[in-house]
Amino acid sequence: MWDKIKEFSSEFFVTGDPLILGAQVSIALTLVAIIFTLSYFKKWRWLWTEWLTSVDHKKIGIMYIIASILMLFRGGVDALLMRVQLAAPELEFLNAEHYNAIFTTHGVIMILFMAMPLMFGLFNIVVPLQIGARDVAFPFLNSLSFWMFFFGAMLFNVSFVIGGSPDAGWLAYPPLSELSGSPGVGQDFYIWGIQISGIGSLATGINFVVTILKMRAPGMKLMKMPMFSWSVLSSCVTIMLAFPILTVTLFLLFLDRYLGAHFFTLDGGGNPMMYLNLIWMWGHPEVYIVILPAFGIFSEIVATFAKKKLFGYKSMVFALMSISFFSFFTWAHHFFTMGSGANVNAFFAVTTMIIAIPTGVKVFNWLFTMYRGKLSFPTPMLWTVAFIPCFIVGGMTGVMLSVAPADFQFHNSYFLIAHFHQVLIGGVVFGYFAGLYYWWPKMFGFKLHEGLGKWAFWFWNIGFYVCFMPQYALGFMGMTRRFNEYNFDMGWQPLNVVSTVGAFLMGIAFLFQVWQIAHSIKFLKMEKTGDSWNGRTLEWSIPSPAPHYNFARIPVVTSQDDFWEKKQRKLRGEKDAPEVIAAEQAPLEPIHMPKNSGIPFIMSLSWFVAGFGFVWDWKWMIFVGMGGVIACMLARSFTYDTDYYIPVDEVQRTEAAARGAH
Amino acid sequence: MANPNAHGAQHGHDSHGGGHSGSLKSYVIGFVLSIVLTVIPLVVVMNDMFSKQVNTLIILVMAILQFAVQLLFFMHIRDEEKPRFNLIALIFGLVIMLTIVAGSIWIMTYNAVAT
Amino acid sequence: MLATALFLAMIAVISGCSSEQYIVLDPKGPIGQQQKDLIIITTLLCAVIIVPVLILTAVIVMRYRDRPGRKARYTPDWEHSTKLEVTWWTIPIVIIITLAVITAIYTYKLEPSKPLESAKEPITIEVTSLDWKWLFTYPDEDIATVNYIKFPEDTPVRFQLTSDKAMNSFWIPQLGGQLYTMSGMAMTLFLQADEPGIYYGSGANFNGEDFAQMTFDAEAVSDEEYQAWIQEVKGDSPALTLDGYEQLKKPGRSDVQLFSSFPEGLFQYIVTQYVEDGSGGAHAHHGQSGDSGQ
Amino acid sequence: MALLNKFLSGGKSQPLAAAHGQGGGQAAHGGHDAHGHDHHDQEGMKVFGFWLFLITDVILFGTLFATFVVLRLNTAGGPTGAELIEINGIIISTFILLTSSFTSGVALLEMNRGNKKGLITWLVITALLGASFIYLEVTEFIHLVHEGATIGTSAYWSSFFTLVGTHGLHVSIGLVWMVALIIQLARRGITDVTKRKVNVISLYWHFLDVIWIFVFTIVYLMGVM
Ligand code: HEA
Ligand code: HEA
Ligand SMILES: [Cu+2]
Repeated sequence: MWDKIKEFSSEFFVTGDPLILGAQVSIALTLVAIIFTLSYFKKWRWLWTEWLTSVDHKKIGIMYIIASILMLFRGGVDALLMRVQLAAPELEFLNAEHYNAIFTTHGVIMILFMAMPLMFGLFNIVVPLQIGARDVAFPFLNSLSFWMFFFGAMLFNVSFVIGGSPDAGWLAYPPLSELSGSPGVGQDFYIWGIQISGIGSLATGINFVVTILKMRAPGMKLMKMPMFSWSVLSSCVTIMLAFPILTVTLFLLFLDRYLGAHFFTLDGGGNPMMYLNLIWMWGHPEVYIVILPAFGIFSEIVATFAKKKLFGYKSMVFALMSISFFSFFTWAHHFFTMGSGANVNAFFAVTTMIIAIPTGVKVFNWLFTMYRGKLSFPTPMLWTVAFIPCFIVGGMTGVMLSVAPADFQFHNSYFLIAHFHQVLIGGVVFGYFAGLYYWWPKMFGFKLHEGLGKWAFWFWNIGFYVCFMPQYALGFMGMTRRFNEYNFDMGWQPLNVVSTVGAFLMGIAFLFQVWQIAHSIKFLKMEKTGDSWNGRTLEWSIPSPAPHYNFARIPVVTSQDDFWEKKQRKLRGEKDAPEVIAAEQAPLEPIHMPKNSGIPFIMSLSWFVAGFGFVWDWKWMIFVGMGGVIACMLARSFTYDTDYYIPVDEVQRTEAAARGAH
Repeated sequence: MANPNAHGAQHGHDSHGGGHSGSLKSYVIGFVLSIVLTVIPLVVVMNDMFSKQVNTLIILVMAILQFAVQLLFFMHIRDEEKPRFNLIALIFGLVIMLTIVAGSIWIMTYNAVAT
Repeated sequence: MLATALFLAMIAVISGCSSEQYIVLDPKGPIGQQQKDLIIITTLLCAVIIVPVLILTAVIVMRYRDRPGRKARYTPDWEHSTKLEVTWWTIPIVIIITLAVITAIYTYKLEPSKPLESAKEPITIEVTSLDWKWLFTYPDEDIATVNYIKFPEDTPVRFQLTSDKAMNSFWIPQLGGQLYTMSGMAMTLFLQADEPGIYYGSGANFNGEDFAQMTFDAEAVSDEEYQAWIQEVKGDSPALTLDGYEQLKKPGRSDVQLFSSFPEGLFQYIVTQYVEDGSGGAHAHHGQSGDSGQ
Repeated sequence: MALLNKFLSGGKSQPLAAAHGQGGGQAAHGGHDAHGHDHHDQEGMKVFGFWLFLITDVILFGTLFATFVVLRLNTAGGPTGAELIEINGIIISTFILLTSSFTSGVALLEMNRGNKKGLITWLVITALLGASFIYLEVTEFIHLVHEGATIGTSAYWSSFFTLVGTHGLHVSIGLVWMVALIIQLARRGITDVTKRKVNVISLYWHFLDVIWIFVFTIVYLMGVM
């Protein structure tokens, strides 16, 4: 009996490694600490009723953001570990097995569990406020999406201490990721972690498309909608059409591993190349899914801090939409070297390059928004201005990669690594940081400390260039990605050391940001106004943080940058349009709101249980988990009592309190 | 919800996605058409009427027509109000779906495994 | 700005190129040479627009800062100019069209399975990526090597690529770009070395634990030396048997090994091993790359 | 109360609503009068959301079709579809599903006439037809397995079972859902909410019929050709 337990636990827990032991201990300690704190302050109930069951888009947004910052930390630590190993491979800091696991989890976590939730967090916080709605179209589904993401991410992360991490690369090419290549459970954690959170992402995509198309405030025609909302629309349309492909692809890989199917296996007529083909049909749109909202954020910020209308609104919209459209026609550029022949390569090379055109137009429009503007540079604007040079150089190297015959030399080299970090960090991370700094006061009612923010900014920027510029050179030196060690004759070491220094500068930058948040909370200075930056769009017209119901009265919109125009009219002493005044002066009414629900949490937890069962092939656990899922669905279907009304006097009280601070 | 039905009556146009409208006639026409469009390819294939290519072409065309019948007579895609988000979304989805299928076939012809 | 400076510095470092370490930019064969040309052309083409944009960014940011005593104009409602917008739709379009044409031409020209023009007959080397080593078989000479190849300079080499296990990618940067090695498929890649030398070769596509050990030397020598080497290998090395191959196939790293012979049709066997009815029509399915490999 | 309010304010904002009908739900109703009818809009929005879900399902099936078509020749020396498939049963299933698509439409007509009993009756008929479709499919699968074709036999059979099975799974989910809906209809009658639910499920049902037509054409007809 005892032996059996021992044998089981040695397979179940990852053992025998100080690194992982340390992690296990710290995870256990953190858990104990959290449980203790919550119990000590009697906060369990509060946590459940105020947060875990909340369907309020603002709270869900905040939870997304917290989770994503934790994931940024985890992915960042992975990155630093890799960089240490690459600076001094002779030290054997990480063995091959660890190194492989770490770049795999780094890639997955950064893109799927850091960038995506950070993006969803911003969607949630901003979109309803920006279009003048009280919530998203389907608040219950929204909460479900969050918890699916959260439990999916947890399932993925748990593999670090239980069972072993996946180590077949962030897109897990078969046959390496098949049972024949990865017999451990790590790959199953990968499949189920991503699958579960992917379903959540898909639901979010649908939710926001409906929200944006159907819930805009009266008068806000599509062509009057703020650019961020446009970018969310284009990103969500892309999610809707791309994520099902991911779902199927992972499902097929799962069938291969679990039921012995032969989609991508070596034998039985399976074709691993079909997986490459499918995964990139999702993977390429995915990178645009994460960059498009960043484009939207930049558009908002540039206009705000140039105090000038966004230049070329129509072009911007058209560019966004055409990028999401074309993103579906370029996937093969990730495997030009597969030997699909000149026709295929030429076609996909050209479609890829085409994307440079609308992207370029966006860049020019931002520049000309600043041109003849009156620029000020608080932190959100700093990130925006730093983004432009970084991103266009990264975009340019992307175009170089898209030249198919040249890509035969670039493919899988550090040139590629440098390209995508430049667009991902310079574009996505900088963009989301900009958004976070910009909308932070809207979320919490206070601004982040500017001085510390500037330190973080400079460390990130300088660190970025120091880290990734040498990697282009390493690419030309023939260094391939995913090497845990290399031959010293190649002369790669000096540049690798430089690169590692850069990575640590970014690590320091991150610490500055943590400090910045802590400092700003400690010396809390609540803002008196809801309009922190002299903003242009509707979200700035209500108090910060926004009341539960967002808008006491749904506003009527008459122009682009409606709030800005209104302020201008006031300055000029002009009157608003009659319908605007009518809407503002209409008597308050009870506000119809969705009720909180525990079902999303429980249902996602059930998915987690089922996923865990699938990973270990424990039938009873699969049964329990799936049973839970079905029970939750039926329970929801039979629930008719899903909403309530906030009475007028409560709205009045809340408004008075919020406005009273003026 | 004070009086849902009153509202329902007042705004008869809420059938954005779907099958509110339509008459028995349109359903019957649709049904008959769909039967016919299923029988034709069956006859063609079972009797090996034409060459393989022609057969394939015929049955694919029939399938597409069948799809159109379902859309028009059963799902009432015509009845949607402007702006026709449903239709736009459908078209966009179909374009991407076709890209997936055709693109895969095209790319993978050069990378078939030895069978 | 910072980015511009660093970017230019990067270009300077790379184009300085005195250092031989930038092996991609120091090609020793016709394919690598053309790819290098292409890289330079496309970089310049992109730079033609990117560099001005970088400068423009710096200028605009400097000039329109909100600072006391600033003279620049401020037009808060200026949001559209057809002339300007047409300009910046047009310029990228023109550049991309140029780039597309160049790319298409080179794509057909550098199609990996296209034989190289040469007075000399190509030699064939069959390449199999294993976990975690390269097996090279010379069908014409009936010798085999592991993690090392030698071939005559100035002669086209037809590499036939496959994999027995996870895929990899066969890359000798100084001779030319890479191509995947995939199980169940035989891909063709033509390369040639213009001068003698030892060239770094690697597996460029991750295939598991000891992936980093899959580097090898590719040595180009004169015809005579090549012939002498073949004789030497035939003379002093053991033979690779089917059993020996099964051993070699087992996961693990390997030093350089030489074999005086190998089981006939080993490569075909590897490619078609999963075909149940055994008729082995493997190549027939591979379109252009496979056909030229017959 | 709410209704009265609606009339009062509705008058004022009428021209506005007309001017930007594309603002969707709220806009079309003169905005700030949220009471009572954002609930109502909610139902329309849900139908739209469901439609978008169907589009994602189109992509999902498209991917499965792509996989099937690419791998259809990879039988690895094992049995082919043409050898084992018995087309007669499939033809019967096809007509059953076509009919059920029609009956679900009739159910909708009954609902619009406010006939709860008719609605439930036709839904039950639809569900029975769906159940017999599933029954036939399961029998077919059992037959195939007996003949030695399982999901692990070859790439061809892997993609066959996955594609056909995924459709079957969709139909089965639809059945469970339909039963749940019938219970709700029996208990609550035809309300805005149940109405929307019936609308949605009938959309779903027609959609599955469309998918089946393509399964039938591409997997079966082209398979036996
Ligand atoms: C946010 C993420 C993001 C973004 C926005 C991009 C944008 C682009 N990417 Fe990148 N890419 C990745 C993330 C991203 N990429 C990732 C993660 C990988 C690798 C995955 C892996 O293998 O693990 C990758 C890999 C990758 C490859 C595969 C290389 C290989 O594997 O060998 C290619 C090849 O074509 C490519 C091309 C491009 C192009 C052409 C763009 C274009 O969209 C860029 C367009 C922008 C500009 C060009 C700049 C602004 C334009 C102007 C100022 C106008 C004028 C410019 C010109 C006319 C040139 N990318
Ligand atoms: C949004 C996506 C994203 C982001 C933000 C990053 C961020 C970083 N990435 Fe990553 N990366 C990917 C996506 C991303 N990466 C992907 C998809 C891959 C491919 C994976 C694969 O091949 O499968 C990859 C691969 C990859 C590699 C290649 C590995 C290989 O092929 O062998 C390297 C190597 O340098 C690297 C480095 C970094 C660094 C240094 C950062 C830095 O920006 C990180 C910044 C650091 C922090 C934020 C640290 C915070 C932590 C602390 C402050 C802790 C303090 C502790 C100490 C100081 C000890 N990444
Ligand atoms: Cu891409």
